[in-house]
Amino acid sequence: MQYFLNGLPLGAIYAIVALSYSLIYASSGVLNWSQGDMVMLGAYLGFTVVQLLHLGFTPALFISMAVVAAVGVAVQYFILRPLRERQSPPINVVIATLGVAIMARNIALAIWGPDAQNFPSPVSPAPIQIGVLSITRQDILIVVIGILLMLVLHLLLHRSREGKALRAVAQDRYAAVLMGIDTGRSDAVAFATSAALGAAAGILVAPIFFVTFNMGAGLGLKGFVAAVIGGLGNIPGAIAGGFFLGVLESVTGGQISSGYRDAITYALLILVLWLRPSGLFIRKNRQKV
Amino acid sequence: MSAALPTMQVQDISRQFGGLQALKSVSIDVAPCTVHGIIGPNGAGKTTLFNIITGITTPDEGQIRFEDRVLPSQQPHRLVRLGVARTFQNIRLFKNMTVMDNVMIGQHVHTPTPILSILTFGRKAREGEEAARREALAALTFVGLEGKTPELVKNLPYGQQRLVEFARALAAKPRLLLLDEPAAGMNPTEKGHLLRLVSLLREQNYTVVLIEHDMKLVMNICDTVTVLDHGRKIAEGRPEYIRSHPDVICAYLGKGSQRA
Amino acid sequence: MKKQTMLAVAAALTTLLLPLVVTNQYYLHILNLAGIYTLITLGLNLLSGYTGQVSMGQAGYFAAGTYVSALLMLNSGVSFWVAMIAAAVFCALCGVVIGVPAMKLSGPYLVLVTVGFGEIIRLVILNWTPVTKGAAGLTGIPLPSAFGFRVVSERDFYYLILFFVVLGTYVAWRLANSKVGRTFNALREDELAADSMGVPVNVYKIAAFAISAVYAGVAGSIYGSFAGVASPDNFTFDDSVGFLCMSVVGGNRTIGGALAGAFILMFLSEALRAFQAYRLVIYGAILIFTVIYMPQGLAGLMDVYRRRRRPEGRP
Amino acid sequence: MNRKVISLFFVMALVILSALSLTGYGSAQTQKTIKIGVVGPESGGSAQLGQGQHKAIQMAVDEINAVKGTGEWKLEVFFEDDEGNPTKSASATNKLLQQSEVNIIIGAIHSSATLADMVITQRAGIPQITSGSTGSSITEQNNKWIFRTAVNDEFQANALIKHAKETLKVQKVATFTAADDYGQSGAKLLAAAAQKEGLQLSANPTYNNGDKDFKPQILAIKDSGAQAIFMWGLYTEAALIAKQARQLGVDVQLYGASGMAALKLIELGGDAAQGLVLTQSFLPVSTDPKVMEFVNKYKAKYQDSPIPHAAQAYDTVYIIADAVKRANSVKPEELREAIAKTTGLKLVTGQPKFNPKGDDIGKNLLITVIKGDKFELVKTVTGS
Repeated sequence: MQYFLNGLPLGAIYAIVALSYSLIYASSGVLNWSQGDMVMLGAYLGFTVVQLLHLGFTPALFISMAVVAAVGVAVQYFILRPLRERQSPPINVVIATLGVAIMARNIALAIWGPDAQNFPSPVSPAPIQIGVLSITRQDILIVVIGILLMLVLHLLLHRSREGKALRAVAQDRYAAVLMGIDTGRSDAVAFATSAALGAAAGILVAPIFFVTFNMGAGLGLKGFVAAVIGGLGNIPGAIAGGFFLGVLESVTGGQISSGYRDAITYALLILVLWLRPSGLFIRKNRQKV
Repeated sequence: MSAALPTMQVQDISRQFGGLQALKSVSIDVAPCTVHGIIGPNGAGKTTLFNIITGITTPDEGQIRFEDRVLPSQQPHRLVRLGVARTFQNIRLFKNMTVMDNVMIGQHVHTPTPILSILTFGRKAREGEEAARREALAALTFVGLEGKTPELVKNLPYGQQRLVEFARALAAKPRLLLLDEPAAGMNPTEKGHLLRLVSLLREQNYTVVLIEHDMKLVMNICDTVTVLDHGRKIAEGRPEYIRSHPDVICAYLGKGSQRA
Repeated sequence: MKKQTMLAVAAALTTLLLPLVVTNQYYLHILNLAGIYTLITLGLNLLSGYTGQVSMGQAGYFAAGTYVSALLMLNSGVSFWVAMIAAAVFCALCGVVIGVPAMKLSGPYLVLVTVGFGEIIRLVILNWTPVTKGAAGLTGIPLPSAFGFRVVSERDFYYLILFFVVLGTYVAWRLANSKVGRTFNALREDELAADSMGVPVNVYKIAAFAISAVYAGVAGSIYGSFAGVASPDNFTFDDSVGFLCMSVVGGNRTIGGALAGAFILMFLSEALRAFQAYRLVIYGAILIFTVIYMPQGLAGLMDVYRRRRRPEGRP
Repeated sequence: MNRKVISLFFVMALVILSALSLTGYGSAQTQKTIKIGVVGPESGGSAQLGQGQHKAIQMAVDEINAVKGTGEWKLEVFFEDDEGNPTKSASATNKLLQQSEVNIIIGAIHSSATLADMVITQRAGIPQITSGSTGSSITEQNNKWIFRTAVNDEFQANALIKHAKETLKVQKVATFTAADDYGQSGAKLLAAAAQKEGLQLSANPTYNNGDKDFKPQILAIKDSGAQAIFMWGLYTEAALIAKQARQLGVDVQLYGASGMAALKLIELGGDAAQGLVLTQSFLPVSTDPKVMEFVNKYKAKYQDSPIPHAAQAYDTVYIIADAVKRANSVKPEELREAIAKTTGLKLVTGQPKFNPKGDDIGKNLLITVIKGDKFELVKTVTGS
């Protein structure tokens, strides 16, 4: 049971990154491999704001979300828009986002150096004992804020005008254009939201995982895996996929063998995909002839 | 109906999608070397029937017999070996490949794939390719596109793409040709061209089954016509008989128009 | 056509005599490495370029090739050539095993399966210490011997690798320009249409995986002897990403693209060493630039150039 | 079609760029100089080790040249990044040997990279010293060109286990090591030492470098009833393990080795790292004047406290300087002989002395404990 509890905070982070993957994939069909590095940028920016400007946790959260959102929009505008105009094959788009990831990682290395940076936790690190189980306030904070972000995203998608445009584009890009929706704008909104989400994840995870220039790599890959489990492009699926992966890793890591943890996770995933080829949480989408 | 054994028999096919009864115990016999049209208002179940015949969709009940053998379902690639080729309602060509390559794919089942001979410039491989190229060129000449062989399919106008798909199906040397709305999107001259092509096919002992909305075309091309409405067969016979058949008119023009 | 053949003969001569002129070990080492990577991109082009099945796990086959042949040579004293064949067969089997899910999966879902495969192989090598010596890796991998003399120096390896690159390119070129290549392309363009035209889609999909796995496996067994050592650090997810970049930047829908991609990116990452700290930043930027402005890749650029000069093109 | 022109121009630039810089810049052999090539991970996962080594070597070279420490020999140093990848490391070593025509190689950090480099240096007949790789297989290749100034893992494992047995009187211990060459060799040595001392090894989970969540493994160790946890990896993961163990209420004694001995461990670990016992060859806060001088100079120059890899790399340059002075030549064989006979040098991490296999057995070993914001000396175990 403790392993389950322990998997939740990590699961929340995977869920947020998976959310960003699915949001971008749904709205613009792009597999954004630099998503993990947006998390890293968010963490570093939050660290800089707290360390240099001595501001509190919440201003750091908002400033870094804003800045990373801007980076997301810039990436979309300067790299992904030309790719769309040239109708380049999807594999080119994947390589382009990988290029962005490589650049982001090494620019961060050049700016903030190779050492891990500590990030003051907004809540006291003392664990809370519930019977035999223990969980820290920071973990609870992560899960709570994580779910909060997901709710905000849900509201944004379903209530606001931008959100509706985004979902329309996700359903059928061509029809959306006919209805006069500016897909350029909706792509920018999608990238900005997912980048901001990434930044929030970064700041949430920084106090307990520290900030290193290559933390994006691991998170980027695990986020992709979680998004695929949940069924790529499916927002609630991404959340479920994230928590599923977090708990799965915690249980296999602890109970079975830490060395083969990832191997077991991948083997299980391949089996899941064999049984349900479009992810755990989606009906098989039928192919129209 | 000629007394000879029908080339293809649709036997008591039914298929339901959720609440919708797409097809209800439909049976059709297609006589050899004839052009058999299947018509009906939108949503009558024509395309579903077509997908069942070509093995893409599995029927709830019934089966398809072709030359006295039951056609397998869910394995479209085995149909061509048995002599059944098809075209698609919305064109499914290999866009980034040349016209010649597209049509040569039709020849896939009729030519060997001698890996060793391919690697060593062997005779078997060369001859296989030349035979495939010859057949493809013949099919393209038949539809009148022999000059366009090196063009990329995506650069061709819509009508010509239709003809490439037609040629590809022909290249598969089928005994039964299934055409899914071949005249869709064609202008009158192209339709005339299609009319001539299909009648030529009939003379070369092909059996053709086609789904079409263009009544004028159907009436001119088809030897027999089956009419579907709401998944049921409501009429079948020679075009003249169908044109004046009360149920057909009523299905197409709605209830209140009982013309004498 | 005469100018064409003259050019080809000249190119062949220079590649053959090059190591006699260029004695600098560093250049030869880089050329040899680029040659080994070419074998991988050749297989990858057939797989993700032709059949459109993107794989981000080629490092898994590369690792399997290295370890199977190295362990066979080290433990049971088998000759290099027998070990290579065994490695190729093992990789072919791995290719088929990974090809099976590919029958039902495509796009990102298939990518995940290939990523999973690459990670599983690396983690098995890392943790199965009694056999693979884990992270310490294998050392003293024997050198191959060919026709009686031992392949030792960079120059000897140059000719061994040249032989395999020429053979690999020839086989890939023959397959690509035959019925097999045409069918692979058809699979990429429209799987359902190919299926309806009688193409046994699943057989071809799995064959493509097996072929690309054999290419990477052979490359792996050469790499083992060439480097003399092998460890899990060589075969990470980043390496698979690197191979995919070479394949796409080179132009993954052409055989020439495999050669172009491997050599250009290899030279690029070495040449950028001069920029020390900003090396990888520039590398990332160049990757982005090439995929945007040269969608068909470097080799694709040649096609576009050639096609514009002779519009009617070859049938 | 200007876009096509740009692309063609871009390709040409690419080719010229690659050819241009491959020609390298071998400087002419004017005044007597010894060229040192340094290979290490300046990017990638263990960038802080590579860059720490880079800074310390640069500082040592500048110092020696300034004070003409090696008579009329001038030191020249060339750095190449290997991203911690063995294939790139071999290419970097080759470049240093061929393009910069170096006389000796320092590097690499990852044992797998060092092994790959040794194949190249052995074939070229050039001495190589690694100040970062502790994998045991490195000095077992009967390769006379390799020397190692990194502290010996075996001494550390034995010292730590003995300390746990004698001072803490524990019976059940667990190892929690990195799944890389450093961690796996540590795990093996710890297990052997524990068996020799009659301690029961109740659990031995591992973790991947770059992992962030260690609670599952810590819980497994807690369930196994271990009374002490021996860690073997780098400071980032070690600090995380200490914090997460404290969060899970697991407060058994934590042990560590020289790989994680850096002030950053204390800074990141916070109060969870208090009381952590670890062995190291170099104590930033030691009273030894040579060490204090090194630490102050390093802090002055780089505003950062040095990590053990930096100290060992710093000493390696001094060993080379001393050797080239004694050999008074850069011929590989003579340089190798001079290094092998190194004695009587009093350096930051001890008095280097190489055994025939190339291991530096002159290192002294300090058992230290974290108190407040620095390491405190518990016991000094001199090299056997």
